[in-house]
Amino acid sequence: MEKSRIKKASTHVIQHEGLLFEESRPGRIGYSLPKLDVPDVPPSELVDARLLRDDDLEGMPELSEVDVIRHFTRLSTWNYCIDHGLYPLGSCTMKYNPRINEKVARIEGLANLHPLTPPPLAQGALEVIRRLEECLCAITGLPAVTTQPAAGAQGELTGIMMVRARLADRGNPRKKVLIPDSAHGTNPASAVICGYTVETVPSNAEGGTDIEALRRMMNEDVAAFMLTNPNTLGKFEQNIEEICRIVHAGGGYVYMDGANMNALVGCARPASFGIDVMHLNLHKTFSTPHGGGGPGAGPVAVTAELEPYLPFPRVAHDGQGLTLDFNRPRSVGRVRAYVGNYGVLVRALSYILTHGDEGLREATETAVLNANYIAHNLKDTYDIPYPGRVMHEVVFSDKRQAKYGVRNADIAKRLIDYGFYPPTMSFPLIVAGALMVEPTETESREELDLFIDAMKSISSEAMEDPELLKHAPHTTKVGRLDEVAAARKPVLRWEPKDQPPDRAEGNI
Amino acid sequence: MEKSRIKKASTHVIQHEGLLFEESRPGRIGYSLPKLDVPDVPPSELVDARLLRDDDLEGMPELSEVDVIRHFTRLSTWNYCIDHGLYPLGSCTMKYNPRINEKVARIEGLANLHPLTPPPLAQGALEVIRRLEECLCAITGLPAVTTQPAAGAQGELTGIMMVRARLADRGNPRKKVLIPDSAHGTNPASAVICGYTVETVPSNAEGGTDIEALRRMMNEDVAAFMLTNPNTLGKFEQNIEEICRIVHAGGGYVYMDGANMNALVGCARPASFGIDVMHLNLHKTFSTPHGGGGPGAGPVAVTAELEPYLPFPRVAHDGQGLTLDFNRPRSVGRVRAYVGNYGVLVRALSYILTHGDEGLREATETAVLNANYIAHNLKDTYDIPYPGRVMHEVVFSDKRQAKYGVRNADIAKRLIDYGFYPPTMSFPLIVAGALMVEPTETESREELDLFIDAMKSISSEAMEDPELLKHAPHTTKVGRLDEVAAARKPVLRWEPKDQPPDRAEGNI
Amino acid sequence: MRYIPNSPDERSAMLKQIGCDGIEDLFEQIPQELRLNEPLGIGDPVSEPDLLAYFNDLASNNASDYQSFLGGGAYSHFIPVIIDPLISRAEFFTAYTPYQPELSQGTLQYIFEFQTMICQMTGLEVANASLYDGSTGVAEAVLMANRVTRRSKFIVADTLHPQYREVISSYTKNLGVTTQTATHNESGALDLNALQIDKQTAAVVVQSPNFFGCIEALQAIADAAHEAGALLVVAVSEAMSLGALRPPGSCGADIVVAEGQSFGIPLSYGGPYCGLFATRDRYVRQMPGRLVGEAYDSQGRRGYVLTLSTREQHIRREKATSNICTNQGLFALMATVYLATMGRHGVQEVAHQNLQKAHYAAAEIAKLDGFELKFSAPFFNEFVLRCPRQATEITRRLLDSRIIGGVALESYYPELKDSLLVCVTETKKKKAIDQLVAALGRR
Amino acid sequence: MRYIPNSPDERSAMLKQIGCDGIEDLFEQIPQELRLNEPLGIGDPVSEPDLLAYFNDLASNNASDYQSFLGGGAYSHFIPVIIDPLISRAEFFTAYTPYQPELSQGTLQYIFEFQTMICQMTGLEVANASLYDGSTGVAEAVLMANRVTRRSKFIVADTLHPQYREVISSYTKNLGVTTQTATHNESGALDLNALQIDKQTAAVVVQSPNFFGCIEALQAIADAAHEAGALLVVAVSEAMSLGALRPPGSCGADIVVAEGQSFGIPLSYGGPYCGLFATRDRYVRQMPGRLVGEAYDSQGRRGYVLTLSTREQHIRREKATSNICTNQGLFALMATVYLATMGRHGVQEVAHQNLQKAHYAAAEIAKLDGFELKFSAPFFNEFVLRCPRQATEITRRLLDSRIIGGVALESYYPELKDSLLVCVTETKKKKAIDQLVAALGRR
Ligand SMILES: Cc1ncc(COP(=O)(O)O)c(C=O)c1O
Ligand SMILES: Cc1ncc(COP(=O)(O)O)c(C=O)c1O
Repeated sequence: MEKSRIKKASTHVIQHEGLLFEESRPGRIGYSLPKLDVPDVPPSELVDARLLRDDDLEGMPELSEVDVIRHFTRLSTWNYCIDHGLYPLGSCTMKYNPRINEKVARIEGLANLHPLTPPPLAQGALEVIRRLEECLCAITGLPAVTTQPAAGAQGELTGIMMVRARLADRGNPRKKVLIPDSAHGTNPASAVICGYTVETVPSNAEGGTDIEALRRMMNEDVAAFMLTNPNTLGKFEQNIEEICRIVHAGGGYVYMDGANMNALVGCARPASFGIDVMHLNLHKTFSTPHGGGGPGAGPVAVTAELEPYLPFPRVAHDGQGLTLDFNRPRSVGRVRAYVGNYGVLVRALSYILTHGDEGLREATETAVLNANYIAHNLKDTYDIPYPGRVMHEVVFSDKRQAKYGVRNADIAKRLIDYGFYPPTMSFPLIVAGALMVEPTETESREELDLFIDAMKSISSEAMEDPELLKHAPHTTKVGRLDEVAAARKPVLRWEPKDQPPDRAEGNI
Repeated sequence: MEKSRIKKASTHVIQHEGLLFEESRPGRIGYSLPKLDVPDVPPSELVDARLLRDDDLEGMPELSEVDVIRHFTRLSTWNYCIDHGLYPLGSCTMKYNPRINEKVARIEGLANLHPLTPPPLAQGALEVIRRLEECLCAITGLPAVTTQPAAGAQGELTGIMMVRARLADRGNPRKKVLIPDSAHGTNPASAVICGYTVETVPSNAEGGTDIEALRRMMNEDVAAFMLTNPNTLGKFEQNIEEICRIVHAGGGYVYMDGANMNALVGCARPASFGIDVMHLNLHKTFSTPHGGGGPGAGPVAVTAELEPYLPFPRVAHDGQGLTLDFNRPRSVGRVRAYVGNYGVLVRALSYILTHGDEGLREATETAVLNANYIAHNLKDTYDIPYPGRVMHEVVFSDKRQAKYGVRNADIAKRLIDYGFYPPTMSFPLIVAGALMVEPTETESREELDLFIDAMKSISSEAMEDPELLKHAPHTTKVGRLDEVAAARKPVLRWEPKDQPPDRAEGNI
Repeated sequence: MRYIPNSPDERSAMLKQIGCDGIEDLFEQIPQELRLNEPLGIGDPVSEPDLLAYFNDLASNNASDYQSFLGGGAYSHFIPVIIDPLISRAEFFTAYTPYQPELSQGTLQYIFEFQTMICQMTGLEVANASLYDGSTGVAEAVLMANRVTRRSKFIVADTLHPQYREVISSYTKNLGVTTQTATHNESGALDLNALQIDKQTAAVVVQSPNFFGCIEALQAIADAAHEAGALLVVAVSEAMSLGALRPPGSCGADIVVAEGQSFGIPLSYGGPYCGLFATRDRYVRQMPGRLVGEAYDSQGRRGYVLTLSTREQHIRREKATSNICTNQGLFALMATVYLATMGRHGVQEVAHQNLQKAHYAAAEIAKLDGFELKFSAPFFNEFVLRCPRQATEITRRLLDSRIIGGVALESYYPELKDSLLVCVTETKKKKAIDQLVAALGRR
Repeated sequence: MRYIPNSPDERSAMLKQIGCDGIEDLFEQIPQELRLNEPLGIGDPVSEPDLLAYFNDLASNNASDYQSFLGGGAYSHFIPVIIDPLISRAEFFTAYTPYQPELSQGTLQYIFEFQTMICQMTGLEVANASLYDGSTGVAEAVLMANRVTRRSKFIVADTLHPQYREVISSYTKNLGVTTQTATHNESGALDLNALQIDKQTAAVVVQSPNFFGCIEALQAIADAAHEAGALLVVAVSEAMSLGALRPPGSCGADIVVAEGQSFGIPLSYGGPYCGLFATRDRYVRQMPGRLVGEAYDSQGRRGYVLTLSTREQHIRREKATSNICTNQGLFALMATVYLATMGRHGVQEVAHQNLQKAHYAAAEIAKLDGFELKFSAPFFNEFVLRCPRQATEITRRLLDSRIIGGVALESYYPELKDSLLVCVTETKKKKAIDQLVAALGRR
C-alpha cells in the first residue's frame, strides 16, 4: 500500500473490546439505587407467581461501571463522525451538530417533562412547538405545520394520508401515486402504506421530471405526485410550476419530499412552487444529530386546504394560554403517541433561532457553493452523468474508473484510507455506479480541497494499481466484511457458545 | 514487526490536524455575543490610547466553531486515557474518574458561585468544605484539615511551613529537612522553599528507612522528616512508629507524603502511626480527574499542636451558620487565593460519600490485591529489586532484560504497541531501570491479565528481537521523538514561518 | 455565522475559482420568480447567551418541583449518570447510519448488543435496531402480522394504550384491514370469554401490563390465538416490567413491541423514545427495521454489518416491509448503556422496587375512605383508583399540594369518570407516597 | 462498589492464585496495632440518586438569581458552550501528565498552542504550561526574579490583589527576601514618585489593571526598574483586559503572571483556575512549571514533548526552579479552547464590551447624589465608588434588590470604609446595570 499520497490521515493504536456478553463476569455490579424504603413483600404475594419472571435474566451482562465506560468508549473510537471530518453522504445533509442545541435540549425543565403533564404546567414545552411551527411556516411558505412525525419517512406517510383523506372527502381517494425514478426508497414505501400503488415517472436527459411522461401518466386515478426538489441529483426541478399545474389540473396533489431543503431555506419557499404538502427532515436541514441512525423528526407543512387533515392534537391558544386541541374532526388521526420527537424539535428551534433570517440564507448559499466547488474541481476526473450547476449535492459515476475494473464501492472504500467517510452509493438508481456527494455548508475549503485531492489521487490509483482499491480499506480495524455471507446465514444476536443452536437455520 | 502476540490492540485510521495557527484563516468567526446594548464610545475617549492594545491581536487564531470542535476532537483521538484502559503509572493512582462527580461539580449553584460571595449566600459551598474536612479527618485520624493547597506539592509546602512556624514559636525554626532517597522530587523542592536545606536518608535493604542512619542524622538542626508511606516502592514503612519516636525525641516533626494513601484509606489511619502532618492528593486517592496534568488538590491534615498554624481563612460556625474565619493569629498565612481548588473538593466529597465506610475500605483492599497480583505474576519474568508483598504498587527493574541491551524505556515503549500506557520510570531513584506499576482497584482481572501477558511477551521479545523494542512503538501516529534535540534548541511556541527569527538562540 | 467555516472572502475566492461572479449565479438554477427576495421573517440571529436565556425561560414555564405520579406510557425512572456522557461521545451522536462498516464498528457492535438484550428481555429470538417508539411499533406489528398470516382481521384490546390504538387506526385504515375491539372484564384484564378469534383473524393485539396497569394472562391468549392460526402481538408500554414479569416471548407472543423509554431515556415531553421490536426467527424476513449481523473480513477478523436489507425501502422500495429509514439509533444506544449498567441484577432490582412501591401506595390509598382499587387483576407499577369524586377534580386539587396525581381516565374512557391511573416507580421515596396518601385523604 | 470491576468471587480467586488465604494476609505488612479495625465513621455508601439530591440541595443553599457585580480577581464572563463538551472528552480529562509523548500528542499539542497564545496575549516570548492560579503565580514570579537577579529586595504595589500579597508573603517569608510596599497616589495608580528602586531591588511587582481597577503606566515603571537593573513583574488578575490593553510584555514587563479564569473558566467558588506565566526567552531556564516543545521522530514526523525538564523537581529535586508538579492542565485546555473559539476578533470584542459597559455603569452611578468615582486613573471593567455611607451598608441593602453590589474595600483597606469595588462585564445587560443604578439611587 502506498501511503505517501495520503495527506489527511494515518494510523494509531486502538483498543480491542469484545461484546458486552463476552466482557460480562458473574457478580459484577454497575448500578446504584437507593435502598427500598417501603416494606419488602415477596413478589409472589403481590402477583401470581406464574406471571413472574423466573429466568433470573440469565445471559444479561454483569459489569461494573468502569467496564461499561470502557466498553462504550472503546467502541466509539472505531467510528467516524462529523466531528472528525467531512461526511459527504449525499441526501443525508451531514452538517455540524451545534453543541448549544445539545445543551438546550438537556435543560432540566425541558428534558424531564412528562408527556401527559397538564398543558397549564407545560406552557414552555408547548411554546417550543408553537414557535417552531411558526418558523417552519416561514421557511416553507405554507400556512400550517405538524411536528408529530418522527422522521422523514413518517412525514411522507402523514402527508399522503392527508392527501388521501382530502380526496376521500372530495369523493374518491384514488388509486395511485406517481414517483420519479430518482426518488428515495421511502417515497414509494410510504405511499403503499396509504393504500396506493406506485407508478414510476422517468427522468429527462437533464435529470428532471419528464414532463411529457408525467402529463401522460396523470389521470383521475392519480392521487399525488411525490417529488423531491432539488432532486437526488442535486438538480432544481426547473418545471416545478408546470408540474404542479399538471397535477392540480388532474385533480391530484403535489407532495414535496423536503429532504433536500438545505438547498432552499431562505432562498426559496416551496409554497411558491405550487406544492400542497411537504415534509422537512430536522435531522438533516436543521442539524439535529443523526445519532448513528436516528432520532429524527419529519414535520409536515400543508396548504390551507389540507390543514384540517393534520394529525391531532394541535397546539392551540385557548383563552388562558397554549393548549392541545383534540377536536379535529377531519384529522387523519394520530401517527405517533404524544407530540412527536420533542427533544429533536427543541434542537431544531435552537438551530433556527441561532441562525436567524440572515444565517439561514447564508447557510443555504454556502452549502450550494460547496457542492459546486467539488463538482467543478472533480468534473475532469470523474464522470458527472447529469452535468452542469447543481444545488446542494453532486452525483458522480464510476464510469471512467470502471474501465480499470474499479467500481464506485472500491473508490468509496479507498477514501477511508484517505481519512474520509465515503459518499452515498445506494441511489439515485438512475445513475449506475453513483457517488453522491453532499458537503453541506459546515465544511471548510481546506477540507473540501483535501477531499478533491483524495478523489483525484484515487482516480490515478485506479489506473496504476486497481488491486489496491479493490482491497481497500487498508488502515481500519477490520477490512471489508463479507456481507453476502452475513446475509446468507445471519447471526443477529449473541448466544452463549456452549448453548446448542436451537434455531433451525432453514427458517431464516 | 510481529503483531500476533498483541491481544489487546490494533491500529485504525486517524485524522491529522495542524496547529490552531496553521488552521486559522483570516475572517473566520467562532464566537457569538449579544450585541452591545450600551452606548459605544471610542475606547480612546475612555482610556488613554497609549494604554490600549494596537496590534489587533495579529497571530491569534481565527476559526469557526466547527473548526474548533474538529481541532480538539482530532487532537483528543491521539491520547490514551483511563477510559481506554489500564494506566499503570506508579505513584499516580490513575483510577476511574466517576461521571457522577463531574455532574455534581457542574451543578449550576455550585459551579457558578463567585469566591467573594458573602458567606450567608454561600452556605452550600462552605458546607461542602466543612463536610470534606470532616471526612478527611476521619480518614487520616488527624483533628484538622485545610483544603486550600492546590496540589500535593503545595500541600507539602504548606505542611513544612507549619512545622517551621511551630518551631519558630518554640524558639528555633531549625535548618534541615530529612528526606529518604526514595522520595518524590517535590519533597525536597518544597522543603527548600520553606528555607530548609535537605539531607537524604538512605533506604535499607528492604526498601524502608535506614533507622540507624536516621538516628544518626536526627539532631536539633532537623526540623522534619518527610516520609512517604507506603513509600514509592509500594512498601509500608515497618518502623514508622519508631521513626516517629526518633524524630519527636529529636524535637522534630514527621511529615507524611500521603500520595500513596490509596493503600491505606479505611485500613489504617496515619494519625495512629504518630505522624504530625500530611497531605492528601485528591486527584490520586479520591479519583478527581488528572486532566492531562491537573488540576489537583492537596489538603493538609495536622495534629492539634499544629492546628493554629493552618492557612487562613478557615471554615467555621458562627451563631448563624458557616462562615470564613480570618482571625488566625498564628496561621502561616495564605498559600492560595480564595479557598482552594473548590471544584476538585466537590468531586472528592462526591467520591467519598459514594463509597462510604465500606466502599473506601473495599477500594483500598482491592488496590492492594491488584498490585500484588501483578507482582506475583511477573516476578519470574522481571526483577523485583525489593521483593515480597507490596501495598498499592510494585517496582520492577529492567535488570534481566538489560542483558539483551533492552532498557526500561524500551519495554515501556513496546507496551504502547500492546495497547497499554507505560509505567512510571523517573523514580524511585534507588532503582536503576525502574518500572513502577500501580494498577489501582478500578482494573478488572482481564485487564491485569492482559498486562501481565504483554509484559511477559515483551520480555520474550527482548531476547528474540531486541531491535523491535528499541524502535518501539510501531503503531502510533508519531514514533519516538528526539527529546534531546528538542531540549537543545527548544521551540516553545509557534511563530509565523515568514517572520524572521527575532530571538537570539543563544539566549535559550 | 459561526457554524460556517469559510469566511466571506474565502467564499468569494471559491466562487471565482468555479467561474461565478457571485452567489446569485448559482441560484439561477431556480426560476427567477420562485426565488425569495426578502428575509424569512424569523428575525435576527440570537446569540448563544441570549438563546440559553430564552430556553431557560421557557423551561421555567414548565412544571417543576411537583411530585408526579404520571405513567400511562411514559415513566419516570432513575437514569444512571454515565449514560449521557457516553452517548455524548461525538463518535456516537454525530455519526450517520452505519452504512460503511469499516468506519462504523462502534455503532454496529452496540446495535448487535442491543438486539441481543432486547431478545433476552422480551424472551424472543430476533430484535431489530429500533423503531420510532412503542405506538408506531405496534402499528408496524399489525402490518407485519398482516404480511405473515395474509389475514386482515385484527382483534385489539381496549386496554391497549389509547394513543397506540389511534396510531394503529391511522396506519391501517387505508389497507383493507379491519379491527375489532376486545373488551376487559371486571378484573381489568382482557375478557378471554368475549374474545372472538376466527380463521380470518391475523392477530390478537394486547398490552401487558395493560393501560390500567393490569398484567394479562398472556399464555392463555396466545393459546387461543394460535389455535385459530392467528398471531399474538404483545405491546409493553412499561418496559421496566420485563425485569419482573414473565417475558411475553415465553408466554407465546409472536411479536413483542415495547416502548423503550423506561430504559434510561428522559421523559422529554414524549420523545425521542425508542421502539423495541422482537419476533421469532422464522418471521425475520417480514420484520420491519434495520438489522445488524455478524460478519468477517478476509483475515478472519470479526465485525458487524447491516444485513437482510432486502427487507428495506432503500432496496425494495414499495415492496419493503416498512417505510422506516431513520430510526432511533442514539436512543437505542441509551437503552443499551442502561441495560449494560443496570445489568442482570440491577434491572431486576429496579423492577422489584417498582412492584413494591406501587403496591405499598395502592394499599395505603385503599385504606382511605372513599378510595378503592378499581380492578383486581395483578399489577406492576400502575393501578387504577376509584375515587369518591370525579378524578379530574381530584387531580386538580392535588396540584395545590404540588402533586400531579396521575392520569384521569375519563378523557380516554368516558365511562371511567371516577378513575385515576396512578403510577409509582422507584423514584418515589416513601415520603412522597405518604404525602400523596395524605393529600388524597384531605377533603 | 460499582467502580470496582472484580466481584468478590473474582477477588477471592485472585487471592488464592497469589497464595493468600484472605485479604488480611496482604495487610499483614502493616503492623497489627496500626491497622484500623472499625469503620471510618463517614457513613453508609450514598446511592447515585441520593447523592445527586444531596448536592442539588447544597447548591440551593448558595446564592442564585442575584445580579452580581463582584470582581476582585474572579470575573463572570460568558463561557462558550463548546468548551465543556470538548474538555469532557475522556481522552483529555482522564489522561495523565503527558510523560509518554507517543500516547499524549493531543495534550502536548494543545499545551504548545496554549503557550503560544499566552505569549501572544501577554506580549512575551515564552509561556509555561500553567501554574495553579494567579496568586501562586505571582509568588513564583518573585522566587524567579530572585534567582534571575540574585537580589532579594522586592517592591510590591499596595494595589496588587491583597490575597496575592498574602501568598507572596507566605512563600517568601523563609527565604531571606524582603518586601517593601509601594503606595498608590490619588488617581488610584502606583505612585511613581514614591518608588524607591535601588541596586538591591530584584523586582517591582505591580498589578494592572490593579485591585482598584486602575490601569498602570507600565512602561514608566518598567523603565524605572530596568534602570536599576531590576525586573518588572506584572500581575493581571483580569486576563480579559489583555484583549483591550497594551500587553505588559510590550510595556517592558519581564515576567507576566495572569489569572486565566476569565478565559472560559467557571467561577466555581475560587477554583480550579489557571495560572498564566510568561517571560522573556533569556530567562526560560529559570522559569517554573512545565514546558512543551516541538520534536521530530526518526521519520521526520512532527510531534511535541515535555522539555527543559531539568528545571523541574522530578529531575533536579531541591535545585528545581519550583516544587510544582501537578498543574492546571485541564483548565489550560479550557483557556485554549476559549481563546481559539473567541479568536482574534472575539477576544477584542468581549474586552471592548467590558470597557463600554463598565464605563456606562460608572457614568450613570456618578450621576447619583452622593456617589462618585473614587479614582481618576483609567479603568477597564472595574472601578471604585465612593459612597455616601459605609460600603458594607450599601451592599447589605442592595441584597434586598437581589443585587450583589461589589466588594466593599474596607476589609482589605481599612481606610476605605466608603469604597465599593464594582465590576461590570459583558454578562450584564443594560437593564441589570440600570437596576443597580436605580437601587443605589433609592435611599
Ligand atoms: C431524499 C430522501 N427522502 C426521504 C428520506 C427519509 O427520511 P428519514 O430517514 O428521515 O425517514 C431520506 C433519508 O435519507 C432522503 O434522503
Ligand atoms: C509520592 C508523591 N509525592 C508528591 C507528589 C506531588 O503531588 P502533586 O503532583 O499533586 O503536586 C507526587 C505526584 O506525582 C507523588 O507521586
